[in-house]
Amino acid sequence: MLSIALAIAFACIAAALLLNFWRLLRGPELPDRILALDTMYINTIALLVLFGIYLDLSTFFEAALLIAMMGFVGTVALCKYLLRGDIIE
Amino acid sequence: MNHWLIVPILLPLLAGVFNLLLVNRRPHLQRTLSLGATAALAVVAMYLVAIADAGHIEVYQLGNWPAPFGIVLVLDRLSAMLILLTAIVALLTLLYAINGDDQRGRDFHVLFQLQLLGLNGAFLTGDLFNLFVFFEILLIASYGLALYGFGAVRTRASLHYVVLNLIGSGLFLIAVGTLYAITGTLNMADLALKIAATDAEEMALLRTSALLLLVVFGLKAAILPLHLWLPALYSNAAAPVAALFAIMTKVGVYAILRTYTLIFPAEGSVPDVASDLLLPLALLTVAIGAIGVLGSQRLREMIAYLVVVSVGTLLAGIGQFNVGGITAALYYLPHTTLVTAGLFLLADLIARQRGSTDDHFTPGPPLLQPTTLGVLFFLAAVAAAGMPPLSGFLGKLLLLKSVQPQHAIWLWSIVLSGSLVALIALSRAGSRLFWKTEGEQATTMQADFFRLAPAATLLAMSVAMMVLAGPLTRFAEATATQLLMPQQYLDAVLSSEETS
Amino acid sequence: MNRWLPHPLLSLFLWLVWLLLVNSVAPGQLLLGAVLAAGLPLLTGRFWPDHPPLHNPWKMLRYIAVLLWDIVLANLAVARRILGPTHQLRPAFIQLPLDLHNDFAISVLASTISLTPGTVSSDLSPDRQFLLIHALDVEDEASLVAQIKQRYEQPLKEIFEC
Amino acid sequence: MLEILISLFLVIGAVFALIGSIGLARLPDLFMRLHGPTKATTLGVGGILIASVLHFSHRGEGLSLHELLITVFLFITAPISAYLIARAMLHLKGKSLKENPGIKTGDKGNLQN
Amino acid sequence: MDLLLIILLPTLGALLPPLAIRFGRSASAWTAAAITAAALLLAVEPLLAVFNATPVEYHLSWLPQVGFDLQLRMDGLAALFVILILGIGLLVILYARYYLAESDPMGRFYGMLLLFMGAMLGVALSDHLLLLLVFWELTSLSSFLLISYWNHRTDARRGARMALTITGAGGLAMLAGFLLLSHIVGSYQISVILDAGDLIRAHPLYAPTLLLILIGAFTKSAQFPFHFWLPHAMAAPTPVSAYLHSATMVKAGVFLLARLYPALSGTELWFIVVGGTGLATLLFAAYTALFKHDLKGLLAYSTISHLGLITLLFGIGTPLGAVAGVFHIINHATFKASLFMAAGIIDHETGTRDMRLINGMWKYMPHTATLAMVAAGAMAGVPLLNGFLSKEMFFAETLYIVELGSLSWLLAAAATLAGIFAVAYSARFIHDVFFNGEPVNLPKYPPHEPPRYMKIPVEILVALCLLVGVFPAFTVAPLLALAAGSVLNGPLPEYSLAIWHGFSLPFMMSLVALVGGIALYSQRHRLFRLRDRLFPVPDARTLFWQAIEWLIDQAQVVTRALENGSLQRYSALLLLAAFAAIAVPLLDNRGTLSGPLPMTPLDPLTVLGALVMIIAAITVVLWQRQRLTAVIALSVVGLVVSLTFVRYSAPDLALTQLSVEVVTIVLLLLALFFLPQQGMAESSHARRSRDLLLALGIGGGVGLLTWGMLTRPYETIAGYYMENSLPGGGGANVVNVILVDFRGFDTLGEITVLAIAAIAIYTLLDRLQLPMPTTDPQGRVWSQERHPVILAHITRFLLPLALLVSIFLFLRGHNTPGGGFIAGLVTAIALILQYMASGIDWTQQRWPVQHHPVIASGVFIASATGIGSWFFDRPFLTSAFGHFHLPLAGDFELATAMLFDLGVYLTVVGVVMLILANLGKLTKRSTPDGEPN
Amino acid sequence: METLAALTIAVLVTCGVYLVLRARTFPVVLGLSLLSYAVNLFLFFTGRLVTGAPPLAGGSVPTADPIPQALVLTAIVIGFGMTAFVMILALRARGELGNDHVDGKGGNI
Ligand code: NA
Ligand code: NA
Repeated sequence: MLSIALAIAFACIAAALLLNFWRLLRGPELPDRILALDTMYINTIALLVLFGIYLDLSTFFEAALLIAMMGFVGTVALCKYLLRGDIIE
Repeated sequence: MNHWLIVPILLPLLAGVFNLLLVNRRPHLQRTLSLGATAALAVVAMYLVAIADAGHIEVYQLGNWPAPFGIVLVLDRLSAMLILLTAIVALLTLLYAINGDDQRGRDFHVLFQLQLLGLNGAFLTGDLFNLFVFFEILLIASYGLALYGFGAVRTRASLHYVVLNLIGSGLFLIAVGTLYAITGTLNMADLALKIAATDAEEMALLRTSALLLLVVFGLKAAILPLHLWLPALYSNAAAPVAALFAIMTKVGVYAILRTYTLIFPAEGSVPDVASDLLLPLALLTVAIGAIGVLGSQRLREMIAYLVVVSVGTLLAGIGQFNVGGITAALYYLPHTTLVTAGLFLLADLIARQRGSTDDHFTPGPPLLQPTTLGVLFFLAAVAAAGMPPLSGFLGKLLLLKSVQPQHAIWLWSIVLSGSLVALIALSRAGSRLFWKTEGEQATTMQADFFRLAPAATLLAMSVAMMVLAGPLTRFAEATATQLLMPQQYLDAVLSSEETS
Repeated sequence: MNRWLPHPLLSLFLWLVWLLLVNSVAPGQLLLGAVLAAGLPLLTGRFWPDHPPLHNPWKMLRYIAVLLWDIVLANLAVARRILGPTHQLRPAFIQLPLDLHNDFAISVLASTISLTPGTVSSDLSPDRQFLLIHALDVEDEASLVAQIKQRYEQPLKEIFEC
Repeated sequence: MLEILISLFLVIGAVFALIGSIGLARLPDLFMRLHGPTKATTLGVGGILIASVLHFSHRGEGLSLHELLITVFLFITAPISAYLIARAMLHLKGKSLKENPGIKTGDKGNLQN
Repeated sequence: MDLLLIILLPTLGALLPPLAIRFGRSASAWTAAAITAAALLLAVEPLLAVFNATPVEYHLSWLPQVGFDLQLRMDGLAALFVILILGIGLLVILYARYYLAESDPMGRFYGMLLLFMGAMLGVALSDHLLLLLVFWELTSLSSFLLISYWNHRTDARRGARMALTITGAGGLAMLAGFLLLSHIVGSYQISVILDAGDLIRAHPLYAPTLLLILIGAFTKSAQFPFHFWLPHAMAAPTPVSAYLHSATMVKAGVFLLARLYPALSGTELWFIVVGGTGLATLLFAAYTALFKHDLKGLLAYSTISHLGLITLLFGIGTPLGAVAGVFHIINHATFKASLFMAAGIIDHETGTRDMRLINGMWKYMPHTATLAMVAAGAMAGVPLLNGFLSKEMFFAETLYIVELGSLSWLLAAAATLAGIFAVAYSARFIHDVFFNGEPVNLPKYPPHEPPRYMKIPVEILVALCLLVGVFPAFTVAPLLALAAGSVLNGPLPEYSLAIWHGFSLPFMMSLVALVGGIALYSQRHRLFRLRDRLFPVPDARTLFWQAIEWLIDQAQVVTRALENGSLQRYSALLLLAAFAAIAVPLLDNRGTLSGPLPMTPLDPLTVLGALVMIIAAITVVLWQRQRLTAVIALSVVGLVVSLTFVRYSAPDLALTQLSVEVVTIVLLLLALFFLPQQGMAESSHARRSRDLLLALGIGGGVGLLTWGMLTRPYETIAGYYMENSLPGGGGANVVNVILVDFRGFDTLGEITVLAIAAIAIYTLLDRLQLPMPTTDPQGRVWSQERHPVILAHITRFLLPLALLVSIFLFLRGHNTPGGGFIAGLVTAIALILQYMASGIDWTQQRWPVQHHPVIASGVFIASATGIGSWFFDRPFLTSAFGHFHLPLAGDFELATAMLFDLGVYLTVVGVVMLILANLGKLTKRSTPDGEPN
Repeated sequence: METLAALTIAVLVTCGVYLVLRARTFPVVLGLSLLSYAVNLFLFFTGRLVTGAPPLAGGSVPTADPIPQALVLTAIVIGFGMTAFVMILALRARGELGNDHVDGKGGNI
């Protein structure tokens, strides 16, 4: 049961990541790419958590938490760059 | 366990840290601290040389973990000698710098001390990855120092230097990684044992890592064709920095010497890397360096190319992997380091009195102190060109004598021609700088005693090295013998116990 | 509240977060968590001098509950629109006139709007009078505005401004 | 029973995450694309995290709730990210509220061209 | 000991005259003279011993590793040279006192002269090849200084450099020859080598040895074709010429021939090379001397010619020839020194050396004229003067040469011809200067006799010429016998120093030379014209300098061509070297690349990840010119790298990579603001193809290396860490225990690198001003709102949350993924977020932390933790930990490693903040740039 | 899987090297970053590919080799310091030389 659910979930997240990456490559505008990157980060969290369940290991929690934080900071920086050029002022 | 072994690392580290706390405040305190630490370093270094010269190899197990699991510091004659040399160059350079050069930018003393930290660590460590770490320390500090004072030319040269070394660091890691992937260890002594025991299947990967290390160390040492970064960098650095950098190429030379006597010895299982390549490359380096010396248009550029020549000369000695060759190199090494450092300081003193002509070989204002500076320049030129009777000649003589007959014709002709070229170039330089003058004196500021003395002392070391040639070559020979019989090193590192 | 515990709710929140992080309710962690929960606001308190006092914590909890429910709804709604034919969507920009005056409250409102059905906050006018909202599929703008104001802005006003 | 619950949360979460990404890929305009990730993905990841909570809590080492933190964090940050990206796009299109107060309620929400 | 002192006295005494000049010129001269006299006095005892047929020796060990000792020996030849060097030296010192002008720095002159004197004595007294070489080169160096004494003059500087170049080069060749010689004999000791002549001559290396040593000798003694430096050395003050270029330095070459005569002579090669060179020099220089209008030029070529004669005498290889050679060394030294001094007097008094201007000096300075004429007579070989005796011995020798077979008469003819030229130029020296009408346009007029004391040296030397010429047996004979004896290293041949041998063939030759020479001189005007028309001799000086300049130019061309200042070139070379290092071992057939391990199966997710990474990496390349897009693609690569770490069991790495990644992106964006946003395609197609090829080569190489590595098993020391991590290091997270304990020293180094990087960056930003774009690349003015309100408020709320996470990671790191480094990054990022959301000023008002002290204290805490173990007599960085129990709180662990990690934490926070905050502040002082970048 | 790992590293190195050889500072920095990723991965892979066994002590199953992980961590940190330095050095070079060419030549673009 769980393994089937995991397989489906892995497949969905993998597909989601691929779509994100496609959008990142495709653009057309920079905000599209930033959005795609941001979404990739979030989907990566899902992937990590799935992987943890799959391996029955809880050691991926910190990584997942950090991805959430870092994805946000990265997005803020990129958007600020588009808006102001100068991201720390 | 002798705690003094780690002092050459801790002293500059703490001096750097406390100087960092004093940043932008109290230059005098900074100077005192820096100078005191360096002087103490010199004293400690002398003590370490004395220990090493007794013939044992001292091992210091950091964290009290035995080798090969923990990182060890290893003091043998070679490391002791280089630490002392570093301390001497540093002390004199610092004495020069505190006359004002240290206030032309931020954080000179911090960078200076941390540069020493990196150098001493590289000389002492017995662990290959830790060597990488210390390489990075000395590199990043050298980046800061190379840029010290800025200016377009200096910045460009530094950019080149930095990018090349970043690539070099990557290659270093690939080499270390490959070695670890095969042997599962990082301690240099343990690596030596494991490599000696690997079967022929691993030869391809082992040779790759051996060659990559040669490339990496060759870049630091400035072997042809990896020397191209050096002339621009050295000739445009601030005087005390250029003088300190005299020791920098020697780190590469040291690493080559250590690696290819200990980890990949010439008679070992991965034999034909350094022993085949080093000598021809070294001779080509001498040749190209000599051409550069001849073609130089500025004194500092010429000195920089003299550094290239000296690197080639050193490696020509080392590349023979016999006692004679390494002895020659080890006698020549302090000579060339001290003289180069002295020359860079002297070039600065000369340039200061030539106004806008700087150190270019074009007619310029007459010097304010032609005699004092002239005597020093003459001394330096004789030493640098390897003319008798100073230490440069003795070093080359040892080298010429050490060579095996089949290589003699090349080594002799290139090394001797190199001397001739240096003689031609340096006499031209002296003639142009001191005698072919034009117009009025550019300055009324005499070089004061506190700037002259360090430069003069560095150059006078060549005289001292001539007088003391007997004991010095005895030490060099003992060092060479120790290096070529690494069993003592292996025993010392791998049999030492934890202090419970 | 007082000098030593200036932001009790925040402290409580941090304490809970700590326990979540360490995944434990051992006495040592409870104590350590309490120390940190009290200490960190002291350290960072200067970062919100204009932080509005929470007037009604219980309303806040209710607001969160409503929000969570709306999020689930929002997702279903958005999922339907994403998977359906895209040309039938009626996207629109809507200017939401603001009655809130506190910046933090406005921020919370903007976040709420983004998390809830079919709307994303896109811009705030410099004078804080209008919030620009992008809606994925709008039938009636006025009712959307009214719904937002009633369902979210009003409670926030009560929580933060009274 | 718990396994079914875990599996359910897993699949629902993953599907929502996928839907969000489909929206990102499929919708014709950045502002529309924003809706997918901010909501669907966030919730989707939330679902998977709940599955994880359940999974690790039931393995006998006590309650494991720390995945909830990630969810909380995402709920706080996702709207801000969306807001900033939208603002950046508005800026690129020259339609920011400040610079062009001309955007009126009811503008066609498609600024792609 | 005396011998060493004889050398050291003038060498070290060289310092005194420059000091004594403070007390006046005479004091300086007296000092120099006193030192020389003292050396001479010291030499008396050994000289007496030598005359009693006991050579004096001295030995001091110096450099035993190469057998380089201070080995000195005075035998007959050395004794002769010591007498010449010190005796003539004393005369030159006296002469120079009056010769040098008031404006000339006399102290320096005497100093350098004494230095030279010491070196020359060393050459004479060395009984060790290397020592001889040392002094040999020292004579070159000191003569460089003496020739360039009037360094404001171009000819002096150039003449000095030319002399140094030629003689220095010769010395280096000689060094090689000496090393070969010592290799053959197995000793450097000259007295040993002299006894090994047969061994040497039979050795296969004899020819190169001989030739290399001869190059040294010939350059020094100005033998053809190395002769040309000597005339240009005439730019030196005349006392220098009198000393170096007649009596001493140029004699070093022939001294060497004499010194090594027993070891090297007696072969056909010796005869041909030494004899041939000597003959060529003799003739060519004698001929040339005649045409020199410069008084000193004439003397210089005459010197060259006489040196050729001496060389020829040694080259002939007979014992008598050697005796004659030694004899001529003595005679030439005396008459040539006096002639130079006389020329100097004339120059001094008339202000010129041009014989076309100087005429009729007899009238103005009869005393000097008499002296000069006697000396010139000796030079010409006039009977009753010393030159005649040795020249006649020479003529006699040329008659008995049999080596050339039926052409042997040619040598005698050539000798006579040279004699004719010698007489002719001597006649010119006498007639053209002292008679020949009235002087023309002299710079100084009227000339008169020089000061009294200036003539004394000349008088003494001329007296010697006469005495030797008239009473050879009572004057020079013992010295000659002694010196010749040691040259031959065996019994002396029969010879007679009588003035009159009857109307022998040699006398006839002398006669022919005298008559022919005078006849030739009388036809000189025709001869000059003829020469100008027929043999416009190429000017060796011009050729030399052209050659030097050409060399320097070529060197510049080569250097610039290599070191062209192009980083792309340097990087390509480095990468090419790396490629070779990887490819060569993989391609040749030793060992195998692929290991025996089976492959692990592929899983779809990993393949997907790899694909994403590969495409993203390629995208970075393809989009390198849309720089922001490239940054986004780069961060995808970074993300997948982090995932790879997770995938293969490295959570700590993933955490680190993620945090570093975002800091890097922030940093790149901060920097990108000041850089062009778009690049241009500017490399040529060929360049791009080359780079791609290189890139593919290295990429492929590293890929193969990876593959080889992954497919083979290995044994590692990791097991020790796994076992000792908990009991020895007190932590379960082995990676963290390695970082803070097993290999904590690496970590200390690593944070030091970070600290230095931050400091260096801080330095880099010092007073940096950059043009700041006021619009984005499409020309849009930046958004007006610096800090979006919503962002600012929400992120402020996130700060304590992030700090909590950071503390969590820090405290837990020893047992689960985390640690001080990651915690530090999280803290820093939390603060950076505030910087981005609310601004630097705003944040720093609320978090007023100086970054430098934070970094310093971080590194300090880490090091101090390490030092702490000293107090327990443990090595640096030895860790300690313990489990403690507190009521209420329960069990907890305290470890020194945690303190170390705190140092790491503080350093990281300080470093990241210092870098990013200061980089952010850059915009505050940069100038807005009107034009878009 | 080994082949895939090798391929990935090969591509990263290729892209990195190509970029390092460009004439403007920013691509060079990008290239150095890519190279640094590749090198870190390489170093990481010296511990071979181990799934699901982070090196935590106390377990009974064999875990991944912790040494390469510790080395990579150090390498990442040092790499960050170096990247930061070279990036800002590129800014300084632009300030001193007037453009972003690695040799300081060419126009101000
Ligand atoms: Na005349
Ligand atoms: Na800024």
